[in-house]
Amino acid sequence: MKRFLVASLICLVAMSAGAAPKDIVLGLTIPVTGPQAAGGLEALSGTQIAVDEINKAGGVKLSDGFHKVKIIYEDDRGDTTLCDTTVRRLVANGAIAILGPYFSGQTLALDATMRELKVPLVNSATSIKIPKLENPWIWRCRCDDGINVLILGKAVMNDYKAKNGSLAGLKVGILCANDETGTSAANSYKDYFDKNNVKYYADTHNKDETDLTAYVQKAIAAGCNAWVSSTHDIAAPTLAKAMYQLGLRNQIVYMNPILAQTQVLNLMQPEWVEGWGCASDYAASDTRPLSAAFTKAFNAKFKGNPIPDVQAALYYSHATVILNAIKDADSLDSPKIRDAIAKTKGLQTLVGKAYASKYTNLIYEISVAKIRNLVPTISGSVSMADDFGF
Amino acid sequence: MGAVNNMNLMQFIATGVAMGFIYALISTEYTLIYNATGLVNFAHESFIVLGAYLFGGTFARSLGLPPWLAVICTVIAMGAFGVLVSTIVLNPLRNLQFITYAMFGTMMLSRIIIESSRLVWGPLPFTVQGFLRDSIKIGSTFLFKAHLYIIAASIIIVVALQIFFRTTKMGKAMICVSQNKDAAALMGINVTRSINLTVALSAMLCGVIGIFCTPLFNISTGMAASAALKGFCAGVVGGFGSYPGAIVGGILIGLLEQFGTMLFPTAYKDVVAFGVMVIFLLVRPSGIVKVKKA
Amino acid sequence: MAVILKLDRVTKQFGGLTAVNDLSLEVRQGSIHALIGPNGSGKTTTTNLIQGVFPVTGGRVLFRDQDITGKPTFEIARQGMARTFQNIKLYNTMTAIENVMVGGHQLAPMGLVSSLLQIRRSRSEERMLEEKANRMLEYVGLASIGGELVKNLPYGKKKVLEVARALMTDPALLLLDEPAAGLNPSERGFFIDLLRRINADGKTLFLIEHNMDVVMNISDMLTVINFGRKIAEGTATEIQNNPDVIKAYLGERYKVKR
Amino acid sequence: MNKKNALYLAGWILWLVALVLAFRTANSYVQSVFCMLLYNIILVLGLNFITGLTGQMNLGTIGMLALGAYTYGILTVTAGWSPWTALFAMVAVGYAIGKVLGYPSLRLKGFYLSLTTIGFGEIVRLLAMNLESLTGGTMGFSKIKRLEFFAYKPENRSDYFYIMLIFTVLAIIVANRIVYSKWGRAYKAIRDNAEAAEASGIDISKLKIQAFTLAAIYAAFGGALYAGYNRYLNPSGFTLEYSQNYIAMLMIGGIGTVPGCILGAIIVTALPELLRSFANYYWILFCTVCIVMAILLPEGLWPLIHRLFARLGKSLRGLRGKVS
Repeated sequence: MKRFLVASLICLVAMSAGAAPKDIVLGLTIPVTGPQAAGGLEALSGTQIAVDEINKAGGVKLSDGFHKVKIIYEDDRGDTTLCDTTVRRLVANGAIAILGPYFSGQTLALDATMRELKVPLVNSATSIKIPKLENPWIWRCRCDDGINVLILGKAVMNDYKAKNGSLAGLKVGILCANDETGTSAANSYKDYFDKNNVKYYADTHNKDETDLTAYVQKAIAAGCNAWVSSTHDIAAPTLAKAMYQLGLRNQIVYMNPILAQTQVLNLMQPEWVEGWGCASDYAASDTRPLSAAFTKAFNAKFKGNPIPDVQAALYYSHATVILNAIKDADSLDSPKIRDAIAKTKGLQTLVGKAYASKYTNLIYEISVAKIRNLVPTISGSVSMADDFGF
Repeated sequence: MGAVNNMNLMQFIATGVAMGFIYALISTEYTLIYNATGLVNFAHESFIVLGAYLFGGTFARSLGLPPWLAVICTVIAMGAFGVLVSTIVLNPLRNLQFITYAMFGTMMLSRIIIESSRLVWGPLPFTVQGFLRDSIKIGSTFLFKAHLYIIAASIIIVVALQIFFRTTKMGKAMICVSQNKDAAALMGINVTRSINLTVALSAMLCGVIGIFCTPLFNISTGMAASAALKGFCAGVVGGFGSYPGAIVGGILIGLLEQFGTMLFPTAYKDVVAFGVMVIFLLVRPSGIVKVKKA
Repeated sequence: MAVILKLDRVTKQFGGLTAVNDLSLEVRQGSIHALIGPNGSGKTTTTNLIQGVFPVTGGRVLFRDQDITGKPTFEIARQGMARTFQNIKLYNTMTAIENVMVGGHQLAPMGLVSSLLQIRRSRSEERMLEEKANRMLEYVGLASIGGELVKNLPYGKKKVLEVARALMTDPALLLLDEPAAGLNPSERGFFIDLLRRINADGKTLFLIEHNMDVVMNISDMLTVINFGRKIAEGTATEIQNNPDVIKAYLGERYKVKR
Repeated sequence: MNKKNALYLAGWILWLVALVLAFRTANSYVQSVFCMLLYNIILVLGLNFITGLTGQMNLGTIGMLALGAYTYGILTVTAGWSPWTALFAMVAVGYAIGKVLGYPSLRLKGFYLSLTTIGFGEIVRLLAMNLESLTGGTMGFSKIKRLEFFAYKPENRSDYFYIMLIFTVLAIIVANRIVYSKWGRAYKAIRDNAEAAEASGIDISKLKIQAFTLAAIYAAFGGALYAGYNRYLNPSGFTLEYSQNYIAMLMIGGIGTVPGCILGAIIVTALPELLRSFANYYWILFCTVCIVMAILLPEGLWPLIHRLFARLGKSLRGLRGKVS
C-alpha cells in the first residue's frame, strides 16, 4: 500500500513537468467541493480569463522568450488543515505562485507553510489580522476590512446627516456573520464608531442562517436607525428578507461586497434591498472600461454559466499582479517574483491601483454601489491610498 | 433586557411555530423510514436537497414548467428515486450485522447525492422567482406563504399517514414489516416491496419539504444541513417513532430556538436546539408523546 | 443440609399481569432442584428475578443467607451464581475458548491501568485464564473445538459451551434455563450425565424445564408452578402422581388410569 | 515469544521501517499526508474501543479531538505551560470527556447515542466559534507550541512527523495490549450479548464508561498532536463530516482489530489524495468506494487480508511439509 502511494504521486509530478521554455504554472487552492464551491468556481473562472488573455498575446515575454501560462488547481474544501496539504501539492507539481485560499482563516493557517515553501501567495482574504502575521510571502489584492469600514462607515454617517441634518440620535446596527470576515468587519466597525463616538448595537449570526426574524427584531428593539453588515451568500438574502418583512423601508444600509454578487441578488426580491448600498470591488453592471471589458470577455467564454461576479474579478486581478511581477522580475524563481510583488507601484488592476505596502496589502480603494432594482450601480470608487502614503 | 418587552412576542411565536413545522415534517420523514426498515436514515438531508434541486433546477428552471406542475413532477420523480435507492443501497444495508454499518452507509449515500447535485446543477445557489415568495400580515406579525403551505402540508401528511396506516391493507402491511420483518414475510407480505414503498413515500415527503423550503432557504447544497439535524432533535424530543410526537417535538424546538435568541446572542441558536435534545435524551429518552413500543 | 437459595413470597407484576405470584421455595446445598411448569407459567421470569435482571415487585431473594433482592446482576453473579439461557446467548464474533475466558472475567482482578503497566503479571493472569478455560472445555468434552468461531458451532455444542462458560467461575449455584430444549436424545443423555457429574463435584443445580422425563430422573426436589403460583413441591415420585400437577399439564379432561 | 508472535513483531517492524523510508523519500506534499495519517491512526484506535469493540455508535470523535486540541493550545499559549505538561493534562481532558459522554451511553443505545454524540460535537464546535476571548473564535487560535525532544526542535511541519510517530507507535502498542486481552474480550462480549456478559459478572456500566474514557484520552492526545502539528486551530475544521470520516476508517479497515484501524486510516487518508487527479469527481468516487466497501465487506479489509495470509501460510507449510 505504501509503495503504491508514493510511486503514483512521483509519476504525477514527472508528468506535469512541461516542455521548454518552461511554462509558468500558477497554483490555485480553492473550495471545489463543500459549502463554498460557488466561490471556488468563480475564482477559477476569473483566473482562466486572465491566463487566456496573456496566452493569446503569446504568453509572458521574458528575456529568454515567451512563456505560456498554465493553471493547476486543488480542492481544499475551504478547510484550514487541508489547505496546507493542497498548497504543498501545488508547489510539488511546479506552481511558482499560489492564488487563494478563499477564507481568511485558511490564510492565517498557512503562515508557517508559506515561509517554509518560500512561494508568494495572493488571495482576497480581507481579515485585518493577516498583515499582523508580517509574512513576506502572503499578499492580498483587495482592500481589507479596515478600509471597507472607513469608507462605509463614513457613507453611513454622510447619508444620515443628509437625511436628518445632524448625527444626533444615530444608532448603527452592526449585523455581521460570526465567521472570520464577519468578526473582523464587526471589530473594525466597533473601533470606527467608537472613534467617532457614534452609538451602535452589535450582534452576530451564523453564516448560513436560514431564519433571522428574531435576530432583526432584537436589533430593531435596540433602537437602530442605520445598518452595516458583513455576511455570506446564504445569510444575506435571509437578513434582507427579515428586515423587509419586519417593516424596515428605505433605511440606510451598507453591506460588504456580497450584495454586489449577481447570484446573491437573484435570491432576493427587488423591494427588499432597494436603495441599499454596498462596497464592491466589481459589478457586472459597472460601465467603467476595465470592468466592462472583463465582463464581456467573461460572458464570451462562459456564456452565463457561471455569471461574472466579485470573486472572478478579484482572482483576475490577483493573476494580473503575479504575471506583472514575473515580467518585472524577468524570472520564474519564486523568491524573485515575491520581491517584484513587494515593489509593485501604481499597477492598474481591475479592482484598483496596486501599491505594495510593507506586508500583505496591495489595494486601498473600493467602489461603492447602490442597489437599484436588484442592479448594483457603481457611483464611483473611493480611494484611501493617500492616507497610506501612496 | 429592557428591549425584550417591546418586541412583538406574537412574531416570535409565529416564526417559531412555522420553523417548528419544518423540523416536524423532517422528523416525520425519518420516523417513517426508521419504523419501516429499522434503519436510521442519515441521508434524508440529501433527499431534501435533491427534491429542491429537482424542483427548482430541472422542472422550474430548465423545463420552465408552471410551479404547481413542477411540484407534482418533483414528487413523482422523488418517489421513483426512493425506490431506486431502497433497492440498491438501503436493502443491502438493512441486513448488515451491525447497525453502525447501516448508519455509515446512509451517511456516504448522503454525500454522494449532495455531490452529484452540485455536479449536475452547479454550485451557485439559486431560487424559483415568484413561487410562494410573498408573505401575509396579521396585525404586526407576518408569516411567509411558504410557511403556511408547510404547516398545511405537515398536518395533511400526518393525518394521511395515520389513516393510511390504520385503514389500508398496504399500510397495515408496512406496520407489520416495521415491527417484525420475518413474521411479516411468513404472513405472505412482500417485505422488500413494502420497504421500497416506505422509502419511496419518505423520499416524496422529502421532496415536499425541499419544494417548500426553496422560497425560505433558497436552493444550495447546504440548505437543509441545520434543519436536518434539528429534525433529529425534534424527533427525539417529541417521542421517537410517533408521528404526532414529531409535530409536538418540532414546534417545541422551533419555539425554544426563537426564544433562545432573545436570551443569548443569536449565534448560540443551534446550541439551544442540541442542548434541549441532549437533556431530553438523558431525562426522558422516550420523548413527550410516550411511544407504545410493541 | 444448609439452604443455598431461598425465595421468600416473591411476586412480580408486569402492569396488570402477575407473572410470579407469592412464590416461596428453598434450594438445598448440593442438591439438584427443578422448577417445572407448563409453558408461560413464569419459570424464566423467576430465573430473571433471582439473577436481578428485573426488580422484584414483592418478597425477598436470599442467596447463601444474604439478601440479594434488587442487587445488580453482575454483583449477584460475582457472589457465585452462574447461569445458562433458554435461547443461547454466546458471543458469536469470538471463538469458543474466548467465550469461556470471558466467563471468567471476574477471576482476573487487575485494573486496566495496572494490567497495562505490569506486563509480567497481566501475562500470567492471561495464562491462568487460558489454562482454566481449557480445563473447562475438557471437563465438558469440547477441548477439540477451542479455536472454532462460535457462530460455526452446531446447536448441541453451543448448549454445552454455555455450561462450560458458566462453570468458569466455580459457581456455588448453577441456574440452567431449559437445558434439554432442542437436544436430540443422544445429546440429551450426554447432557444429563454432565449435569450429574457437575452436581457430584459439589455444585447445586437449579433446573428450569418443562420436559418431564429429563427432570424426573435426575432432580432431588421439584417445585411445580402454574400461572406463577406454586401448586406442588416434593420428590420426583410424589410429583408424578399429584393430581394438581397432571391437571395443570394435561388439562381437565385427562383421566388418570389407575 | 512463540513463532506466531515473532511473525507479528516482524510484520510491525517492517511496516514501521517502510513508513519512515517512504516518508523520507517523499516530497513535502506527501509528507503532510503522512503526518495527517499519524493523528488519524490515533483517533481511529480510540474510536475502535467504543464503536469497534463495544459496538456503540460514536459520532462525536471530532468534538473530542477539538476539546483536546483547544485545551492543549490554551494551556501552552494562554496559560504558558510547557508542551509536555500540557500533553499529560490530556489524560485529564480525556477522563472528563469520558465521564460526560460515558453516562449517556449507559442509558441510550444505537441511534439515540449517536444523536447525543452528534449533539456533543456540534456544541463543542459552536462554543469554539463563539467563545472568542478563549478560543479566538473563527479567527482561529495560532502560535501553538510544539513538543520538543531535548535538543530536537521541530521547526517545519514535516520535522514534527518523528515526534508524532513515537506517540502513534505508543498508541498502537497500548491498543494492541488492550484489544487482544481480557479487556478487548469483555468489550466484545458487551457488543455481542450484553445480558450474557452481565450474567457472567461483567460490570457493563463501568466498562462502557471505561471504553469512552479510553477513546476520549486517545482523541485528546490526537488533538494535542494535531494542534502541535498545525500550530493553528479553526472551528471550521471540526464538523460532523470528520466524525463520519473516522467511522469510515474503522468500517473499511476492519472493525475491532488494531491492524484494521491502521489500514482503514491509511485508506481513508490517502484515497482522496490519490483520487485528486479526478479533480471535480474525486469526492463522489471516494464516497462510492466507501459505500461499496460497507455493503460488500461487512467486516472490513483486514479480516480478508488476514485470512489470505493464513491460507498463504498454510499452503507454504503444506509445501514445506511435502518437501522435507
